[in-house]
Amino acid sequence: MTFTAPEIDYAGISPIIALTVGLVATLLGGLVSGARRQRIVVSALGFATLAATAGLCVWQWGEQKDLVAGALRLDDLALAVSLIVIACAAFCIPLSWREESVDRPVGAAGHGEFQALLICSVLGMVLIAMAQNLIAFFVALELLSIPLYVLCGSALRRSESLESGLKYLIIGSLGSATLLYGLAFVYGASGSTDFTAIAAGIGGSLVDDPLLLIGIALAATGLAFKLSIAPFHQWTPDVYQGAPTPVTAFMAVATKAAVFAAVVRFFEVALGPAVEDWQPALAALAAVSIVVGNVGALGQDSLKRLLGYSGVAQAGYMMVAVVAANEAGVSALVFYLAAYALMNLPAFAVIAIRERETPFGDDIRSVEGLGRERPWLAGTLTISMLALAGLPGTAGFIGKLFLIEAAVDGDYTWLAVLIAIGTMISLAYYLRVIAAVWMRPAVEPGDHPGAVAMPALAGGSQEADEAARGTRCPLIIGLTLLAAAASVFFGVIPSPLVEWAEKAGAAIGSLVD
Amino acid sequence: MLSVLLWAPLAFGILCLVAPRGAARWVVLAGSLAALGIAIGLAVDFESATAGMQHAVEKSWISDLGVSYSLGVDGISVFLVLLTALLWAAATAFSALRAYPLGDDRSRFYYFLLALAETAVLGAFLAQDLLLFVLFFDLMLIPFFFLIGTFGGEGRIAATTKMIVYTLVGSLLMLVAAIATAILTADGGELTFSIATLRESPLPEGSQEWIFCFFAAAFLVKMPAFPIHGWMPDAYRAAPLPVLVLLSAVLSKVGAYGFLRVVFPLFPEATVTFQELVLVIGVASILYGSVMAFTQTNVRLVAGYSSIAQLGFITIGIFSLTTDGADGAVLQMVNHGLVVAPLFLIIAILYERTRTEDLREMGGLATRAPVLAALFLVVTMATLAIPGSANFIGEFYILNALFQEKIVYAIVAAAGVALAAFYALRLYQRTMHNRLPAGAISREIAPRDALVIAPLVACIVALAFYPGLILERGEAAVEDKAASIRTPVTASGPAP
Amino acid sequence: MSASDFAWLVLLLPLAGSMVIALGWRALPGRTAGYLGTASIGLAFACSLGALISLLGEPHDARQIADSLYDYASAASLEIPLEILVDPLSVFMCLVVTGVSTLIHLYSVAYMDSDAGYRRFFALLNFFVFSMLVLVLAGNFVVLIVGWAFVGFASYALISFWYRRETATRAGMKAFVINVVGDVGLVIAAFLVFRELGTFGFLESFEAARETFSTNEGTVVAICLLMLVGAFAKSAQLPLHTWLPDAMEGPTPVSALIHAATMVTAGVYLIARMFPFFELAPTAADISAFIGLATLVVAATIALVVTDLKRIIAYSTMSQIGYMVVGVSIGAYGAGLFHLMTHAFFKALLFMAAGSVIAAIAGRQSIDGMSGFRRALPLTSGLLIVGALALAGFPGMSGFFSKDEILVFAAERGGMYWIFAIGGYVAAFLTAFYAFRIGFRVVLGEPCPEARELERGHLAHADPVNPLTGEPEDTEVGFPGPEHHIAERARPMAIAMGALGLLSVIGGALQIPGVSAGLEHFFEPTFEESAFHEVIPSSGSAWLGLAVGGAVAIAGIALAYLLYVARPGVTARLAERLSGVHRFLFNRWYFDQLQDALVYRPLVGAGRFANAVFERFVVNGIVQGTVGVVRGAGSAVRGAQSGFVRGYALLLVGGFTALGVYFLAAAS
Amino acid sequence: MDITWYLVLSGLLFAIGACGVLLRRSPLVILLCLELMLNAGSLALIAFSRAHDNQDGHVFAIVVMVVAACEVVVGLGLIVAMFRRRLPLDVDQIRVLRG
Repeated sequence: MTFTAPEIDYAGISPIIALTVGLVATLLGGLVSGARRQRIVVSALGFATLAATAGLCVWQWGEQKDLVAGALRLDDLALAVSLIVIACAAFCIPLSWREESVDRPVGAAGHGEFQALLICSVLGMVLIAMAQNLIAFFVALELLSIPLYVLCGSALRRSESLESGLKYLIIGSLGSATLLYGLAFVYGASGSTDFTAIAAGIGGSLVDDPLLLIGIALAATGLAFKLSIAPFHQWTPDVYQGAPTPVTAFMAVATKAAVFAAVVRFFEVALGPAVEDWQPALAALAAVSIVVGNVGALGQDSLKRLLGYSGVAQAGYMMVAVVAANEAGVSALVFYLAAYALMNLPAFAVIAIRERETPFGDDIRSVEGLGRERPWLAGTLTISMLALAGLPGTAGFIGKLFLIEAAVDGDYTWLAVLIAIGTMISLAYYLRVIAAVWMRPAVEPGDHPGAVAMPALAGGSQEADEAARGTRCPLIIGLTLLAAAASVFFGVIPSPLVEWAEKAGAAIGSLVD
Repeated sequence: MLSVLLWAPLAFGILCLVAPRGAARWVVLAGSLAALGIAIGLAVDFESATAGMQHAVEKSWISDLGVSYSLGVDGISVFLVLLTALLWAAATAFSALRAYPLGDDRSRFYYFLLALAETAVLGAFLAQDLLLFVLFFDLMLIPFFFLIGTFGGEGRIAATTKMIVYTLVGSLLMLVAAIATAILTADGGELTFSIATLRESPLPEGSQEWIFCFFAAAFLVKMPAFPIHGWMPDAYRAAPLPVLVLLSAVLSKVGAYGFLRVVFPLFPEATVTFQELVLVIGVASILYGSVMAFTQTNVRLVAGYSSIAQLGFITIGIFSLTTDGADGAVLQMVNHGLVVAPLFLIIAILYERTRTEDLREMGGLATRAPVLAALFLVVTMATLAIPGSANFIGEFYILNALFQEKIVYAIVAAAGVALAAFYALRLYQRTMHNRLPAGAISREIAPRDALVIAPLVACIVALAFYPGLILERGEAAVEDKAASIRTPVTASGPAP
Repeated sequence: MSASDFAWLVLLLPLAGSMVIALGWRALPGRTAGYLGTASIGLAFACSLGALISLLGEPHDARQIADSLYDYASAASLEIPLEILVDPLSVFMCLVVTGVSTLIHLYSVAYMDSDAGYRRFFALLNFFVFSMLVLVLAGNFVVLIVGWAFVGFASYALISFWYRRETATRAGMKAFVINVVGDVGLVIAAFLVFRELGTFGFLESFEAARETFSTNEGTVVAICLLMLVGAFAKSAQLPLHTWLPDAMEGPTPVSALIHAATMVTAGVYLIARMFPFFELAPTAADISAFIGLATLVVAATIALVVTDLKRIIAYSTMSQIGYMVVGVSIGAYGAGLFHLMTHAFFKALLFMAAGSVIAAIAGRQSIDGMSGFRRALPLTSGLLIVGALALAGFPGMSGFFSKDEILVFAAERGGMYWIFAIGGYVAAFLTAFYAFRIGFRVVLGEPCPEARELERGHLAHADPVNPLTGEPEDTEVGFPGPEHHIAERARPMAIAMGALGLLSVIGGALQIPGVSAGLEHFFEPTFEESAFHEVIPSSGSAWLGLAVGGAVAIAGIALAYLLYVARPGVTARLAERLSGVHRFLFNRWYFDQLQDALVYRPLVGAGRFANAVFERFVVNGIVQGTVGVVRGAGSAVRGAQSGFVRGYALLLVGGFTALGVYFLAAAS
Repeated sequence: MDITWYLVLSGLLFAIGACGVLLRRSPLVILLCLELMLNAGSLALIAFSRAHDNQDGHVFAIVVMVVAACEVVVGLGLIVAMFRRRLPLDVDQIRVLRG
């Protein structure tokens, strides 16, 4: 008997293939013996994978097509987000490099595992950015989450890392369970798992069908959790603080990017017709998390924790773009995500570097006096703080500009005002960091007997970090400077990034109508 | 032309980051002098008859938002630009000649920030695009945050944080308001932020009012006006004096300028609606500032509160909603800048002589320093707006205009003039006259300081002989702005 | 050269002098600065004469020349040229000002010789003359106000000339602030004029006023009263007079020039200059006349008991200006200005004489310590007596004619104006008395130790002390130092005093009823519009008035002789018996305390309150409150972040339950 | 027959699972309860897929099983690691990270 092979668009799924292959390769690369050699081989493979994927994404740029029997949608939104995610991953690999001395201890995740998990998570993100089918959606979400659980706990030597891993796992699973239940209801209400079909289904009389509404509520919860939108944010500060800094950096930016793309698709494509129902709810969530995130970050001494809370607030800002529910909103969102990557990653990089150089771990004391000691590093940290605060001359300002514009355009001026107010509050803690960097003298470890050395590298151990202290990785510093420079560049000449984001927005626009 | 003026300081600033540490300050000084040169050029070939923009530059910046990089000068801004360039040159020179920041190896940083700040402020004065204006308006704060926080004195970090948060409260809301203005005006159509274009289709009164409030908040805080001057005392105490010169002499003006440049053309009805309120604030600022000024014992704060009073005059001048008043206000902005700058520089010198900033511990410095005393005396007299000084003409125009419109406010405000005489003279006497306290030395002004202060004082005197210079050039543009108020007023009922 | 050209020169010369001295202060050795200053003023006087001549050359109705240099500050609806008005009145003032100033400069050349601030002194003195001339030549309100304020500034700078003296600086401050209050009054008057008449120019506004206003209309009265605020602040009339006695802290020549001869009479000039307004507002004019009378009497009474030599003369200045104010307010412009002139002569003379006496007794100023200088300082003593006679209005002296002319005019207008005549004569009696209280006590009687010293030919020396507080002086700044000359033997001082003495004697000749009326005729172009132009007392009644005046004066002098020469000690007993009255007068009717309590303290109190309460609780309260709320929310959020996983789970579950409920609620 | 009862059952399962997560302190039991919640989801899916009679629900359910398995694996791994670090196996006692 013969059968007709399904029509497979290899070009379309090429990025996914590349990632999958790379994932396996990297994992195998981990088998290479000899710490140094292993690191080089693995990282080489990892970079190659990411580079290849990025290349394919660029190649596919501008395409608009359904893949895998309509389970995935390849368009500029997906590709744009994929690129952001890949960039983050590429940034985090060198950040995760450890000194030879640290590689020996058994039990710490080796380079192979670490980067393989990273890429696996990237794969999940790329998929979720494309998913336009409930099943693919859920699978992708889990595919990006589960490796992250592991990565968070990967610093086996540190109880904080394990704690964060476990917390993330428990709350995360709770979240996905909720999401799943919600999706189930949506499916139940609309009778289909395909976004467009769902939209069609709802388009009928379903708009206030309790089944659908509960579904939306539960799904919203699950997604809000992934985005660390208050009041579902509580895992964020703990996990950000506990997880190894490179992982935190990756989570903070990439997860948001991917999941926001998914949220946009889910709400605006699948639940588009029910916009009246979910818009106010999401607006409320956005408002809450702007307030909670900003006030929570006040008076935090742990920089990673501080950035965690700030991440909550930032998620709130971006949610405003989703609430606006218009094309402008989507492009604003994409622009902001890109900018967010540019301003967050350097900050985490500096934290990671200081963790290795000072005994204060990620405590704010670790950056005091940085301005005198390492002006360039201080400069980058400053720029990212200013950008996060949305001050002019940085990509952050332009990003906020677009968000506010989208909000006002979508008749949510009060949210725009709230963004402004949130920004004011946020200044209090962003500026505190800057003040520490430039305006306070460096603290000698001696001055603070209480300062416990807090090893920070993935799988690192105290003694190892002692050995590692003071070493500098030119690649990290280079990338950091590059990112900071970029965030200033796009703050002054935003047009290229804007046009790029416009396309992503247009992609959704074309889907909606 | 304007672009060069705008970016020259920053360019030199970046240059100084890579220059050898010793040379940094001279590089930035060169930049500010270059800017000054261009600014003078602008003022010289200024066409005083036209109300429109001159040397206009227009490029699209963020096309999707209709934000354009458009600059221009008119009678209102040209002298403020000149003032900015002049005072920046002065402050930079003063710092450079004294090798500020003393005992700090981060001089590059200091001068870079000065340069950045100059570009930002010039941008605010030159911008003809609403969003560009807002951008520069916010950008100004960043360098000052660092200047005060890094190189300031007692409690600098708290002070500078307070200042920036406080002032941004206004300006971030202003950002929202600006965007709202554009979107509501466009309503669905092509988005634009060009002030000239927005002006042609004013908003409905309802939305005008809340937008006005946001803008007014930003501007009044920046001035600062009573009772929202909370950031001022701390910041003034902490700021390094050359920086304080700029903070007090130039930044405060941007707020007042904003009213003329943005609020009048775009929100005429709202302006009329809120006229009374702003007038009350202005008069309150005058009285409160004056009364505070003559009970302060810290020299900086005397000057600081007197600025509040002065800005009060400017505010009521603008909100007399007449050409005379606004024209006087423009003149007064320049005057106040010219007066306050040397005042703070002199305070720096006095501090060297007495090692204190407390009036009660100063005195008797005039004896060995006739030149210093003379310069200070001129500045003092200008501060209290003695008739014959340009400041007097400014206040005369303002009060006269207000007198014709709202007689009560004018008379109350006039009381402020008498108070001014008291606190200004008190400042002079307590420092220069009476007995010389132990530990204080009366020394003549050093040439390097005289080099900076004397020209400023010369400007004051020159302007005293011919204040018409600014009034005449300002007239056309101001008239145009005031007209934009009057016309809708006649449309919607009688003017108050 | 036309009159206006001369006028510009008159303005230019003192300014030039002041600038040259100020800028070239290092280059000028010894007395050069002094002579330079004197010369510049002298030339200005010459130019004033030039202006006078060319003005007299003009036809009668072309004697009001307005001339503007350039547009000082004209924009929008305001027209403010730099404009002067040359007419008989302003030329007359120029002559008086420059003339007296020249002599006083000359006097100072020697008097200030030993002062460290010699050049500063002359720079300021020249600047003062410049300002005064701006004031009198002003052609519109703005220029007037400029001059008005400049003289205020000059007076401030010269009062606190010896700025190491707390008393001097405080006095300067007081003078300046009170004068600024006056300025404000004047400024508001100008606004009102502009509001009603749409111009700042004098002649234009006079024209417009006659058409616009009806007599005693509210607005015009208001304008006049506001002008009076300015006038009285400058001319030390009640209740704005308290700065004048304190102004005696300045060097004696300053007291002579600014606080006797010229600046303080600016108010009189203003009222005369603004007569069209005042005649439209008789109410205001009468108010001003009454205040003048009150000042006249009050000051005279105070002068009876004060012991500080310069302050006695200061109070007498106040009271003499009272005469002038009465004069110009009731319409006796010629007479008032005439008295202004003669007063300038004899009052300057008195101050100079006082200066030489004070110098002779090492800077002390209380007349209690002075007596019997007739042999020690013959010239001074002689001139002091001459000045006293003129002040007392002794028949034949200049003051005799000028003062009585005012009073006669008042009587002539009759009705309620008799009050001024009577009051004037009463005050004249007091005047004569205190004039000779000085005269006799200083000149006659047992020579005081210093006088003896001087007779033996050398000057008494003493460590300089502040005459007011008695605290030792800080001589670094310098002021009449120990190596001072005997005034009358220093030629410049002698010349100056002599000249003024002469003028005080013969000055009256300008205007003798029935004999000469030079001034009246000269002023006609300015005042011909005046309603009282025709009111001219018949020479008969004029002579009657003069007779009364002379009698009163002689009576006063006689009484003084009785109390201070014939029966010394009576006064002390008198003071004891009337101790209440004495204390009241001695405390200057408690005016200073009143001002202090009503104005100064409330303001400072307000300031303190604002500082201590408002700033802290309201201004910062707003900030702190907001910060507090935000902080509170922050700690709440952090509190919720308990670290209990199950807590987080609970919030999550609760969260989605809430969402679900919301959705269902929203739908149904 | 009516789908309601299936939904009620799955609802109960979900609720029980949630309560378990909220009430129990041992990570292992919590994981168990999470499984329960996921299964509630699967049940609902299958019920719906029968109701709409299309296969999507079934596919979804199968996927969910896989996912559940993965989560458990990771969870157990973490628990083991914690045990080796001698950390208390009581979620209420691991709260270093807070505030």
